[in-house]
Amino acid sequence: MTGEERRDGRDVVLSVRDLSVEFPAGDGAIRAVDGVSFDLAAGGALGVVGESGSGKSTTALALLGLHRRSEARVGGRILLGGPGGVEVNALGDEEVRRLRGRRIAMVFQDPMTALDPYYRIGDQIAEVYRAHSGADRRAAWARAVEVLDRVGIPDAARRARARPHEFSGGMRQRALIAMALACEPEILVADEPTSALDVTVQAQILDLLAELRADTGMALLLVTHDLGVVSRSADEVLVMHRGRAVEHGPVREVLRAPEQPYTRALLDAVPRLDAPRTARREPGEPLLTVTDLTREFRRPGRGLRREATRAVDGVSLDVRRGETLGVVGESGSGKTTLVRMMVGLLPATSGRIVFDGETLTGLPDRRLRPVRRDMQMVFQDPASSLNPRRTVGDSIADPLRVRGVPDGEARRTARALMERVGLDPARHDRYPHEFSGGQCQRMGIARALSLRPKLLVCDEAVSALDVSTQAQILELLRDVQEDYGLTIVFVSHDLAVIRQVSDRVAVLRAGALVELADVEKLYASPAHEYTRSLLAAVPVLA
Amino acid sequence: SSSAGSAFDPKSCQGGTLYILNQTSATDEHFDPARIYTSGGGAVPSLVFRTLTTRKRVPGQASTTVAPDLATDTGTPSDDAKTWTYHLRDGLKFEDGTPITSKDVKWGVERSFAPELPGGIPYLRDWLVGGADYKGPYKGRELDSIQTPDDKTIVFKLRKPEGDFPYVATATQFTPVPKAKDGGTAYERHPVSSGPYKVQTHVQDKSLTLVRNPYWSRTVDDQRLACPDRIEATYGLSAAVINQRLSTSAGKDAGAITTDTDLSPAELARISSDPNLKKRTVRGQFGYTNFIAFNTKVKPFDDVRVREAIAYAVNRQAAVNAVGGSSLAKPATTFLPDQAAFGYQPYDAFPAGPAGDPAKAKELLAQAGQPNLTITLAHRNGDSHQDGPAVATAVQEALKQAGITVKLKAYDEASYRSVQTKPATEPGVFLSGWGADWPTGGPFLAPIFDGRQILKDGGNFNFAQYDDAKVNAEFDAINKISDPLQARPRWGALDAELGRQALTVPLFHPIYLRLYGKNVKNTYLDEWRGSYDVAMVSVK
Amino acid sequence: MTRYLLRRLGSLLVLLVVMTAIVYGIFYAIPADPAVLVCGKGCDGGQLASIHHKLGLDQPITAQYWHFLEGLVVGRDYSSGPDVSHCAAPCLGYSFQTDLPVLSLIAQRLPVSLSLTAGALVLWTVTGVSLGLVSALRERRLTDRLVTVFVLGGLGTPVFVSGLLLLMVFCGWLKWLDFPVYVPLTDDPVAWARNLILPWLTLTILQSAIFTRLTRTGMLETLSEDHIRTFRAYGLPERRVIGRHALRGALTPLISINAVEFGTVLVNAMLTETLFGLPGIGQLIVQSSNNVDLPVVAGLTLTAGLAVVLANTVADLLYAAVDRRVVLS
Amino acid sequence: MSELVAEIGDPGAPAPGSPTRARQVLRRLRSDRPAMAGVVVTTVLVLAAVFAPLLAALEGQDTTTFHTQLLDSARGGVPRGALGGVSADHWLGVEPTTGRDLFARALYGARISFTVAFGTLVVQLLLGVVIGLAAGFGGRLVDATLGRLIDLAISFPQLMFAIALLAIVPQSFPRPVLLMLVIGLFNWGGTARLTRGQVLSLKSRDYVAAARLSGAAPARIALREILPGALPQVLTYAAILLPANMVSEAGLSFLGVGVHPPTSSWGQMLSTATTWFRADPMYVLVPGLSLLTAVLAFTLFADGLRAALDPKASLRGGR
Ligand SMILES: Nc1ncnc2c1ncn2[C@@H]1O[C@H](COP(=O)(O)OP(=O)(O)OP(=O)(O)O)[C@@H](O)[C@H]1O
Ligand SMILES: Nc1ncnc2c1ncn2[C@@H]1O[C@H](COP(=O)(O)OP(=O)(O)OP(=O)(O)O)[C@@H](O)[C@H]1O
Ligand SMILES: [Mg+2]
Ligand SMILES: [Mg+2]
Repeated sequence: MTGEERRDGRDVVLSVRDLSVEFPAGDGAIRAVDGVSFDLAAGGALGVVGESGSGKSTTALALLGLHRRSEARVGGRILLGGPGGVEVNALGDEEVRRLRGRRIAMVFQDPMTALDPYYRIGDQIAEVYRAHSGADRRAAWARAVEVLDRVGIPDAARRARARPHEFSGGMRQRALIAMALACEPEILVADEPTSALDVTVQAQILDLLAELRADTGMALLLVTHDLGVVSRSADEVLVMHRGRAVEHGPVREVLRAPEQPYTRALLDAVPRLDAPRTARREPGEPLLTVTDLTREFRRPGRGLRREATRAVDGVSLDVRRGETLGVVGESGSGKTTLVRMMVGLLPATSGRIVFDGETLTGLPDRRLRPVRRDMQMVFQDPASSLNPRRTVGDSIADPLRVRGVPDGEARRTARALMERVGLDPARHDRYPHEFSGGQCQRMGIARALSLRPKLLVCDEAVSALDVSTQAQILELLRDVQEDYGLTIVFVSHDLAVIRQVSDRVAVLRAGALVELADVEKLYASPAHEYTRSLLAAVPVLA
Repeated sequence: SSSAGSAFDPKSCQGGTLYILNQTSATDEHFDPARIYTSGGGAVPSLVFRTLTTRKRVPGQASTTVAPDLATDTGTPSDDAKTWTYHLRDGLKFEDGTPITSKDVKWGVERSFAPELPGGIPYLRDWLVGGADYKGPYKGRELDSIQTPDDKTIVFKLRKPEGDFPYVATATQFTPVPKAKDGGTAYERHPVSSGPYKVQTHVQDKSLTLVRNPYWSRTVDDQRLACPDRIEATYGLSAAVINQRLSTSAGKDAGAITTDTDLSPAELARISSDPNLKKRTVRGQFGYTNFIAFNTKVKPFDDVRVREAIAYAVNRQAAVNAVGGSSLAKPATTFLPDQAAFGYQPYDAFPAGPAGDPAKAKELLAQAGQPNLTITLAHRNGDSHQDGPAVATAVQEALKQAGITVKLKAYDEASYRSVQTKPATEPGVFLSGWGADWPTGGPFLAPIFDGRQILKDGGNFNFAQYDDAKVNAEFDAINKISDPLQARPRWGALDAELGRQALTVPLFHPIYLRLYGKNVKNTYLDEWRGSYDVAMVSVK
Repeated sequence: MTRYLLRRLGSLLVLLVVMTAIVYGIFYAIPADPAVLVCGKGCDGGQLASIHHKLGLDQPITAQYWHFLEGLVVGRDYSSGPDVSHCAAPCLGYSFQTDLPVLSLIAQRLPVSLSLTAGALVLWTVTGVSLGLVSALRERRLTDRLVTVFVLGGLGTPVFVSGLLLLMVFCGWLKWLDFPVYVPLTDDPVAWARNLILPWLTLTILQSAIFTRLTRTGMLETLSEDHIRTFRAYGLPERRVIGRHALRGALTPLISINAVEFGTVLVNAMLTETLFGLPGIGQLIVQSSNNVDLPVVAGLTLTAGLAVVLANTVADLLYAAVDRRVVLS
Repeated sequence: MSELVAEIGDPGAPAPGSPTRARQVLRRLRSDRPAMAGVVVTTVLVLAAVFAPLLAALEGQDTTTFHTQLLDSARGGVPRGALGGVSADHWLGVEPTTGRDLFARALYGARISFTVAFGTLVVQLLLGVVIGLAAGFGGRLVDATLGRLIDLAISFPQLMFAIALLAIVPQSFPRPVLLMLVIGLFNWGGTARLTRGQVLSLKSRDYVAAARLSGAAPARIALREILPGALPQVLTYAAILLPANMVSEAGLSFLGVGVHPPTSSWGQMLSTATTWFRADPMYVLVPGLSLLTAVLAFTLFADGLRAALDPKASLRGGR
């Protein structure tokens, strides 16, 4: 419907022509965005997809003139208000500033850091509102409460007094959207607004955006690497690849019948809830058994009173030799805490862990160290799981060195492992920041494999990666599991991914195990209400 | 206020406020007459505390003589100068109007023996009969060797003849203290004035304000003019700031003086090219000698040839320069300062010229079998007393020419005195200085060379630990003479005799050079203490 | 928070006991004899012995220390000659040199030192922050370089050099100011401030360097943070983005820097007081150290320790108040 | 799938043949002009200090010989002639009251100043970093104990301690080393706090967890994984500490507990020269400007080094 309106030439609020952005680098320049053109109509929604580094964020930032203070060179035309509107690139700094927020606003990916930690949320929203409306303090505060309420913050008048750290990730993202709404912009640019959030929260945020669009006629430019999100929330889609727009059209058409091979490959890589699965492996004996495992975190309260949070609450389960156990649950449900306790990185408050016949709970660190070679872990954030100040070769070889393997042999093994996980062993003396996220994750796997462990724990190992890279890593894991006879515990909040890799699935909620079942059974007929709501919230393609 | 040009007239000099800018307290650590130790009654203490006798407040030579103060004369000796009798003047009153009696003077002397009030001069303990064991009047005991037959008369009985007693009677220990007002250590919080000024406020080490004592007048005191109406002293200033303030002389500082800060070499260099400033300096000499001290109990300084070699090698010109050049010090070859009052007779036992005679020194060292001598010279770690690193390096460099390697060892302020005055810890060779408690040869030579004054437990100044019966006898003989003019030549001769033994190497006599504010008048120098007299200066 | 304060207090006690014990240990180790200084020039063994007895120096050092602690807790008696006076707890004893109660000596001088350091603290914080801000906003440009040179010049100039220069220029040469003397704030606030200008400046020149450098680094870091981008994207005026959001983030860590720098400040304040003749704690430290006035040195050590811990506690509390994410433990 | 890999490539990967890290740091440093100026000046000063005997011999002077004939004794011992006695024999003039050669003394002074400042820095960094690491890495008890130790270090009256050491430590003990210890022992608190803070934030990184999982002992983790990450911040702080140390040394000289005469250091020269700045400006300018130049040069260098060490330095600006 909006598509027709745009074609009528009515109500085009943003028109981009031949946009290019270049970053000077060493000897030449990186052309991050290369001749991108599109139109956006009032109330319309354009999804921009593409793998990491394809220029999505760079495009989004250019629309608000946010490259101004950097070395970036922006070319082409950005017309606000459609053809004949103001040209963003031609305006002075002050004029652009006045456009921002009022006519075009932006929501950023990471809600954790996008708000000022020192000020009350209501004040931050009011401040932005006042900058554009000239309203007095009281009116601005009232407006802040109003928009917070509008985006569904319960008890907005009170919660407006909270500081960002008192909000959950989802609430912060709502607050940011509220900030964008405060000045009623014509266009909202949202850069990965939900990738840091749980499926359930993601669904709520996407619903909110759709609702606002319908109510206020605001146009939405939605940047994401999640095709599910695009299919759920956008009318049109623009596929970017290496800075170029490779395909552009109505969502349904593009997703159903992609014209470009790149788009097709992208679609193929998306894990689906309805995709066929390879047959599950025969489970063996339990390798790891946890009984009644509990972990409390003391939260220092005011005065002498202290509260304890139960991050994991009486979980009992076993992991069988050779299987992959999936662990799902929304953010904060205790997944990470549980698996860290399993490998002994975090002491349990109570409960028992038996690994390979040996009781680990209560062992001092010194006694744990020899056992640890059999349990390794792959972490969520590829960037922080490798020491930025050590070469990747060293990072992979270090565990061997710790075990007393001579340096030469450790290096040789490291290079062999790099080859095994699909990396060029010649680059072993480079540093992590010279590699992409996907490559770093491969390195993390290589390091974990170096000691030939029996158990491999992957905590959100693919969540930070784009779909195509994700697919490659999952394939790699499947391969090494067979080669090395590994047992895997795979943690993710993405139900589609879990389905694809797991033999059995454990569902956590608020620290407690609500369901543990074979994968087919769980997805076909979830026993627990909570599992059902999780499944319902997953965005699906087309 | 007055115009700077008008001449000083004692009759019309009264009025105004005088400011004193000092580094340390002008009244010693304690403003208690029992504990003060200053020559001739001091600059500020003698404004509040009159004593039996006092220094004669006139310019020039005559200022080294004693004048009567509370007493009618400078004292009547009898019994071979072992008994001294004083009579008080008429009309003397304390700041509260009560008359001053000889009992008050006796109490003042007695309380200076109390262990609670340490400090003060050592002579009374040594000289007065029974003084060695006396522990002060607070436990009810009197000192019988001080007698007060009536309210006006006081008699002192000494253990041995002391012709210099009138000089000692200038010390603040001879000031009257009313027994009724004596609170022991608390007395200094409000000492009762017998002089022209009384204490208005006093904060130890910080500030002192003196105002007129209404019961004092020039009719009962012919030794003080007491021109300013008010005197305000500030302590704890740095030397650089004091001199900077005096040279700028702006506002109140126009009426300011300092009683403890000399011009530094750097300031001197600047002032000598500024005639206006030059006019406002006062130059004086306090009988003082800076010298190298030897501990003859330590090898190789037991060998007179080694000591002589060092005496020859020393470059006095360099030492003088180190403390600021010829305007701030004179090279010394005698131990006695070059002032007639001390009995000074010029001599140079080891003539080497101002730059030293390294060749002669080498020769003596060879004779002593010490051709490659290495010694450690101890010195203070600061230059404030002119026995610090500056002089030490000058000596070091000079001795190098004679083939002597000098290592330096610095002591901090606190340790230096303790270490050198205790024979057990005394270094073999070190920098020291000696000033006279009054301007005669006795207090200058006796503590350093009288063998009976070697104190094993500390407080020793006979650094060479020199004990010669003949010399000791000569000290006793001269002490019997109560006429200074007769004593002088004997002191001079004794000094020359001692000088030949190279027990010390005299380096230089310091010269005092001080700045005063634009409006300050009658700043004549005084040869007793080498400074102007606060009781005589005027700001009007 | 109560728990936090209690713990702080406990550790404070331990700290103070350790520190004063070290002072007594040092005193024991050095050859200086305070009695020699008390006694004056012509002092013989007998007199020294009686002064040793009077000052309690004839007792073993451990006993002396014990009496010191005792005085703190239950008070001590002291003979003044005619009578005996009692010094009630917490008694820091009497100065060897001046016979005055140490507590009153310190109390008398504290206002001077507080005036000096508190005023200078404000000044160097303001100067440091403004220069650091300018420097960060003009990163690698001429202004930045000039500020760097200025700041490092200050950092490389000892206070006794900069203080004297200031004195000569402002009081001696230009005569814009009188030579500083300390006037209590309660007597005349204007005179108080006018007299302290130069000492404040002297300390500021040195200390603001550190603040400038740290503000600059802090600003550069916060300016690259996400929430700054948020406010820019919402069209907040740059003035506000920097003044309200970037600055706040850059400044918060500076609170604890003042506490960490306390030792340096103490030494420099001491030198400044000595130079300008301000009758403060610093001067007392120099004097009493030079006189081996043990009770005063021990008392000052206690005071300094107390001040440091107080400064740190206040810094922590402030930090927690400014940054609500911080929990005291 | 493999076709996709080929096509997508590795966006984060650098072009083939790009320099490794050390070379990158060097290259960044070289392109930073002020930093290079800093390096050049620092090098010149250090070389001058190292070759002090040679340079002094070139001038034909030493540090100790008195030249009394060059002084005006009546005027406080100020050097005769212009600019504090600058002449063909004495390139920077002579010292008032002694006539010792200033050029030679400044050169030799540089040796002491640099040695003391760097030596002190080493003491401070060793103590600060080790204690900071231990506090950040150890348990709550260790942290609290070390925290109090830090309090102790920053609040103790230094002067008292300096005077005591002067009296206790034997004469034969080299004075510069003593100075390093005295200054260092009291000024490591800041480094310790900084290191502790860095450790606390680095400790929670996943790569530390990975190292623990590989069975590495705590000491190895502290040294290999945490320390390198904390160093750049510590380096920045060190750049401030260095001049501060030179000034501290000057302060101790001012209080009479610095290097032994006749040894010179810039701080010692400056502290004795202060009062001379009107009578003989040259005397103050020589050590003053030397100190200032060294401080500036070193800070520029350290600034550049920190920027170059920052792995994300090349991305600065835009985002
Ligand atoms: N400030 C900059 N300086 C240099 N290169 C940059 C800068 N910002 C982005 N780039 C480069 O531009 C390209 C596009 O980056 P951009 O952030 O737009 O990608 P993206 O599609 O948003 O990726 P992601 O999904 O990971 O967020 C990348 O190769 C990136 O390295
Ligand atoms: N070190 C800690 N101190 C205090 N509370 C903690 C700590 N670590 C985790 N928690 C709390 O424990 C709960 C579970 O956290 P956990 O990290 O295990 O969740 P998760 O399921 O892994 O979440 P996510 O999907 O966001 O990674 C959360 O409420 C969290 O705030
Ligand atoms: Mg992006
Ligand atoms: Mg997690």
